[in-house]
Amino acid sequence: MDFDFSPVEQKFAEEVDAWLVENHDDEVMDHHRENFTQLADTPGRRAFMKKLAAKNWLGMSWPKEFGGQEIEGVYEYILNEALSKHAAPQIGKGVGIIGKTLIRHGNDKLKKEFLPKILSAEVEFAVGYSEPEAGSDAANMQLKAEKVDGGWNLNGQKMWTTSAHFADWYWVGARTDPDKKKHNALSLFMIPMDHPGLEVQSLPTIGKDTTNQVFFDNVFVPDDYLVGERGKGFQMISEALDLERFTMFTLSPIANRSEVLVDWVKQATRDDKPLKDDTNVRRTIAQITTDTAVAKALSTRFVCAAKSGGKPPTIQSSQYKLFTTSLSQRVCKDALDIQGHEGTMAEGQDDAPLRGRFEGAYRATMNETVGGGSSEIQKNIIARRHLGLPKNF
Amino acid sequence: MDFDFSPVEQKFAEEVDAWLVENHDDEVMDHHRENFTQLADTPGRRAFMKKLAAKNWLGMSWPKEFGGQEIEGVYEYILNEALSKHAAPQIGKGVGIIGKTLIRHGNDKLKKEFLPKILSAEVEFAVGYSEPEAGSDAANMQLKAEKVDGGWNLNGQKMWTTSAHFADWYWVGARTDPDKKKHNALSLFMIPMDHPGLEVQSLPTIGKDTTNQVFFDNVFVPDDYLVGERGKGFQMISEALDLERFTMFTLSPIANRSEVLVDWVKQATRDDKPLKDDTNVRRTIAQITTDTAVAKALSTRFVCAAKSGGKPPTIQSSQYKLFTTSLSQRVCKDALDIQGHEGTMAEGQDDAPLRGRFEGAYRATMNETVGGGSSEIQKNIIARRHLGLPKNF
Amino acid sequence: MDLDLSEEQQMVIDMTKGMLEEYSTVDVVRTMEDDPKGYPDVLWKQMSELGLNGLLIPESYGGGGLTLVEGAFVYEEFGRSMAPTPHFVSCVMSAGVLLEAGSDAQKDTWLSKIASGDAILTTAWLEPSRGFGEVGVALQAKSEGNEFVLSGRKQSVPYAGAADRLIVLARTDDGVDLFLVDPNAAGITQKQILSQGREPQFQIDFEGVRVNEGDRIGAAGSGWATWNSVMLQGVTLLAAQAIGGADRCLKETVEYANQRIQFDKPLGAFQSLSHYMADASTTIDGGRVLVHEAAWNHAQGRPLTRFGPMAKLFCCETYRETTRVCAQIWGGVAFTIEYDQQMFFRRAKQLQLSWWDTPYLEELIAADVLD
Amino acid sequence: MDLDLSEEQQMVIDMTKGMLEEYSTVDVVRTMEDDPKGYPDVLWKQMSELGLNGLLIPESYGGGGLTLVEGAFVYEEFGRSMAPTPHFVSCVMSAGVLLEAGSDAQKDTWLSKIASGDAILTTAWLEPSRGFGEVGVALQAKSEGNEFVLSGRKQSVPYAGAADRLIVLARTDDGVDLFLVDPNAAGITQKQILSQGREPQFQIDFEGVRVNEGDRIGAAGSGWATWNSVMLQGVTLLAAQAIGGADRCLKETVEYANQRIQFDKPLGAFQSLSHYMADASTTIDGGRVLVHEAAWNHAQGRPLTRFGPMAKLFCCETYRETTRVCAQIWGGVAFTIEYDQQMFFRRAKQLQLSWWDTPYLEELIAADVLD
Repeated sequence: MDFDFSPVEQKFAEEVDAWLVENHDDEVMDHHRENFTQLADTPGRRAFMKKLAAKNWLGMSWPKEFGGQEIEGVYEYILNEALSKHAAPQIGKGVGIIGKTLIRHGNDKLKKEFLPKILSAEVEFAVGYSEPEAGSDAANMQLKAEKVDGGWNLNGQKMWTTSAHFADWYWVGARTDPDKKKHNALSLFMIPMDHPGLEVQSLPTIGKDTTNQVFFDNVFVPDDYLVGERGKGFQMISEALDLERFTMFTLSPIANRSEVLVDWVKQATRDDKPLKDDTNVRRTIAQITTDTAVAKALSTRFVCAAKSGGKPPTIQSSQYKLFTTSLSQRVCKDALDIQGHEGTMAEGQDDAPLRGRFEGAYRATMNETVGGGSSEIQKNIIARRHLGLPKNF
Repeated sequence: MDFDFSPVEQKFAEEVDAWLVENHDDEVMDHHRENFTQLADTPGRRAFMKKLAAKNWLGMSWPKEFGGQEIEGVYEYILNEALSKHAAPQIGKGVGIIGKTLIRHGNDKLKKEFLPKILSAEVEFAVGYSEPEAGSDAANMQLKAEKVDGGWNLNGQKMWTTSAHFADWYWVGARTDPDKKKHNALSLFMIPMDHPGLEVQSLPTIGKDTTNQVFFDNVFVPDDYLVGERGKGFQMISEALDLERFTMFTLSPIANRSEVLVDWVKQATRDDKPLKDDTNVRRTIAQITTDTAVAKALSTRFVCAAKSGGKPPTIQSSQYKLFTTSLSQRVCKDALDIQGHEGTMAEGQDDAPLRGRFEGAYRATMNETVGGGSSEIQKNIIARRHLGLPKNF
Repeated sequence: MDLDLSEEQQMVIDMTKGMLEEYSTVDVVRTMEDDPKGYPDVLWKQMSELGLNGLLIPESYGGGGLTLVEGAFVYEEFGRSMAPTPHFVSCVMSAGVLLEAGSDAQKDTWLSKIASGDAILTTAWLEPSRGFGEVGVALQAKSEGNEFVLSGRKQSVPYAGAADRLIVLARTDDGVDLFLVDPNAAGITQKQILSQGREPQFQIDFEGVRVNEGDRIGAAGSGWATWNSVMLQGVTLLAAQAIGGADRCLKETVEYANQRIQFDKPLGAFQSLSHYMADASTTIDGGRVLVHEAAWNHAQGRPLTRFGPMAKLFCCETYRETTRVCAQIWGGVAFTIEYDQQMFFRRAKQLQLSWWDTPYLEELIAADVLD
Repeated sequence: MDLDLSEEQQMVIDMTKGMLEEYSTVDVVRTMEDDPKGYPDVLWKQMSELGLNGLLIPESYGGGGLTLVEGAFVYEEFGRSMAPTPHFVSCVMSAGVLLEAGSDAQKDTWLSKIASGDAILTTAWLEPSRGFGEVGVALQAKSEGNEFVLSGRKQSVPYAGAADRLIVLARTDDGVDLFLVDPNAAGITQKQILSQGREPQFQIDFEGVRVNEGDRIGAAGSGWATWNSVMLQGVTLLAAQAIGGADRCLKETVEYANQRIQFDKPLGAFQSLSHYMADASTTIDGGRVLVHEAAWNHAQGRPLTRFGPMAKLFCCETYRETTRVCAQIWGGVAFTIEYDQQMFFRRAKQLQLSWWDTPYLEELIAADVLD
């Protein structure tokens, strides 16, 4: 039993942290963007990703033959926690699900075309799984892909494609066989985001930043850009999630919010008395501190399970995601309750406490218990796979 | 809109209250028995019920031809709230579901035999609906009633028969037709509790008092003691619950506990400081006070709906029961939290705060969110009948 | 004991509902968000014509002279429609303060104008880093001859941009006093500060603002007592507003849960989700009766000391929690600006934090029970 | 970073589990409820032979010299089996106090006897109408020559009926001091008081009880610091105990939910119920790691100031809430004495209220974070 990083891991964590302090940039790293900080959605942030690439911090866990270093995934976990702690863009879909899926299932053309670009941060991806009728029920994708001469013809719609408004390439799940049982009817495609048949419509959110819906009008995709085997799309999607053991929902932003709140409470006064002496405030801070420590414990639990290399830590990550996302919302609510009437001033207002950080975060975290598998989906997974209870719907 | 009783109702409430103060008796009225106070399970309590009968307070809402006064059911509500406020036995099954069902469906023999005895409090009943396999799923009763010459032969088992250990007669639901769809296969019977074929086994609870399971070994019931029509048992049971609009789960015991807690807090000290000045204690008391007011509001809601005489206030009572039973448990938990380590001393110990009233109540109220339709059943009713949502299981 | 509505009460509700459905549509509410004025003239005109602005003002001043009960019905509709109006600050708080403590001259000057909607008054109460209590009022009013000189900062003053007068809570040698102040008086600077609920709120700086003695409302040092007693009525109406918002939020969610299919079933067929909604409906229906009981008690001349705070405490938590679980049921779309859920989500939290927040309300209740 | 157990740790767990399954069956636990002695000799003997009583005592005193990590493993099993033993007061709190501040003579006299189970010590701490804090210690110890005279009342002293010595927290001119007191000394009267968890607890009156100066533990006025530092270790173990109880409670409930049929489906197929269990399992699994992290930090020589209280706070609430939802799933049978659920239900609440309760723990954590 060991709750510390190994000396080497610790050294790496410190190296990354020091480097991020050195390379701090207010435009690139802005905590007020909350969960959207992870996206490399501006020239400045893309330049930052290239710096990460130059440090050889992209694809560390990839096989050597594809430019990786074949080191433990825990380093990518350490890297992403450090990046999110500093509100910097994170190593995401490219190095993660897309790169790893291409390595295992992509044809040589796709490997040659994309893997080097991913490692050098020259390409940004958008992932298109969700659809109006395929939310929690991901396998229910309806986007139609018809076989035509030399390729595929895609028609339909995607929803919640976070990066569509700035990405270069689109990683898309589509239904290649309307007749087959739905899990065997999906396939994966890669499409240039500037394809004339794609129409990206922005969906502004109360998290300030935007997500998108994307409409497909006879989008032709050459055979070469079908990823892996036809009809194996859903399996590849699930497998990729299992491969992505380490770079999931990070804890640092929540820990960061708790610290920001504590620091603010320590110096704030109400009616000329230190706010930190208020019994209600003290209880709330104690509860937030404790629950944050539990979230940390649950993340330790899934990281250790992932390191063990045994079966994917599905249960551990479900428990972690379930507990941490609801804590994340609770912290924002509690922060506003502590700030009282001054908590109602909007994010970005100079006169608001912490420039309205928590007013904004209260909105930005609203979706955390829904996106990436809702709390109810996580509970179903825990109930069935961990407790061995029967299907409950 | 009027939140006060009418002058006549108010006068009656005061009359009952004054009479109960006059007739106070520590043995008959003991708050420490919590929910079991409603039972007339001792000679002293049966004598008390006879006094109520002498006041003509039993069967007030019954038709005149059967000895009632045909007055509004709200008076029975007022009476029961007053009785439970004083921890006295309540007018229960006899005047309620059994009497009212006999009046509507019973044959002349049963009416003649039982109605007068009910009004004079000469008979106590036990009700046998629940079974090991028929808890929330009440219609699933398995107790077998075979037609035999001149009557019925009953075999099987009942569960949770609260009054079986002292009652004179048993009001029992049984399956008279194994083949039929289960809702049309049940019938109601009346059986003397001292029938040799009945074996009553006591089931002690952590609510201190006891409930029972009852075993049926070839219990012969003459045809005359089949209540109403064969196969209409489930309908009669449901109808009776609808007729019983006013004498359900009473609020007074919970209000009483809140008052007892407040009075205790007002005079208690910790480390020589008044406990009532403790911020945590003050918050808790404020929340309990508010939630108790909401419970009162929900009871006003169902009483008014019941008075309106329209369709049965099923939704209103489900909401009331759902909210009030969980409040009831919360009050006991909060009371122990306020008492701290002294809250761990057991009910009945002289050195315990309030002689351990809340340690006992913490146990006694454990079953309130289960008995009489669990919270989950209430939510299903509200979701379907009130919100119009589909079946959810 | 009955919860039946009189014909007149039913009429007030139907009329209000009908008018708001036409003049306070979601589009109207959206366009008014962050708007410095913050309310549409046509809506305000309709409210005046229907007598809503004068609802609680005596007939002698051209009002309807109705009770807090009718007020609660109207405020539930305001909450349901998210109506963007200065009604609360002008027709409830300012009118209430004047009725409670104003001189005949002050009442004659303002009450009929408030009732007719021709004048809008607002209240300047809260200050930076200060709480809801009497001690929170720090803005100085120094007595100089027959004038008072006001200096300090007020925060979160609603609709100040449209106000003809501010009712300012200030600290004098006698304690807390209330003053009628012209927002255009010399020494006053206003700045809009955007808020979570997106209604117009202003920060107002007072630098040596001179106010005539005659513009003090009530006897010297009586300001806080007046304010507190009007607040008790105000929070009762805001509790009704919370119930209206929660009720609509839940109704729209139930509708969605019946249509939206996942895993080949409507969302409402998933037990956990349906139980969230059953719990929400129970607190909403219970909270509504609690508000009515509070308002009815006030109409009977009974104190609101405990009922008002209990209603605000419970109904605002009900509203907030309802918007949380509803967002959970809607899923991703609740997160988009396009859908209306986010509008309730933001307003519910702001309402809970404003006009006495949870700890302050709890303390008021505890004091009434324990002290 | 890994959560793997060493072979020795796995051995400690297996051995403890196996022994308790044989000697601390539910029947044994039930017969010990309300028993004035409160523990079976055979179980106590087994614990001694397996070295559990000396687990945390240095080898030089015949103990195992293991760390709080192994202690946490053992206490999770104690919680799971509801083992009725004076282990906590004797082998953790009393031994801890002696190790922390005892003189060589005191340590030589008692530690090896505690480790071997031949002696049982308990702690007399809490008092009527007084809290968990230092100010709560009011029992007077007046210095007279080379003696102290103790007068006052102690409450909820566990296993005092079987104790060879009491460690009494008393107030002297120097502050709070700890004294080793013979329970049979003149002026002491004991009375058993039944408790929610049904372990033996005693009220002890001290009337002019004379204690030799040499029986004070540690330097004058150092008692509270000693007590506080041993409590930090103690609550970490009690947190593990809570996890053990919650874990078994949930496991038995899951089993029942898979068998029990209502409306033609197993209970576990009802989504609301299955989600209750999913939530419980998440807090149990998270709480367990938190306890291990706290214990591991202590084993590394790092402070428990924040981790210990956080572990007790979270795990005891987890235990209590788990017993509540499990009772809801079992339905009526959970209410009967015959079924075991009620045993967890009562113990969970008592554990939460004892040895630092929620508000006290919250304040300890807040002080560490904010002050």
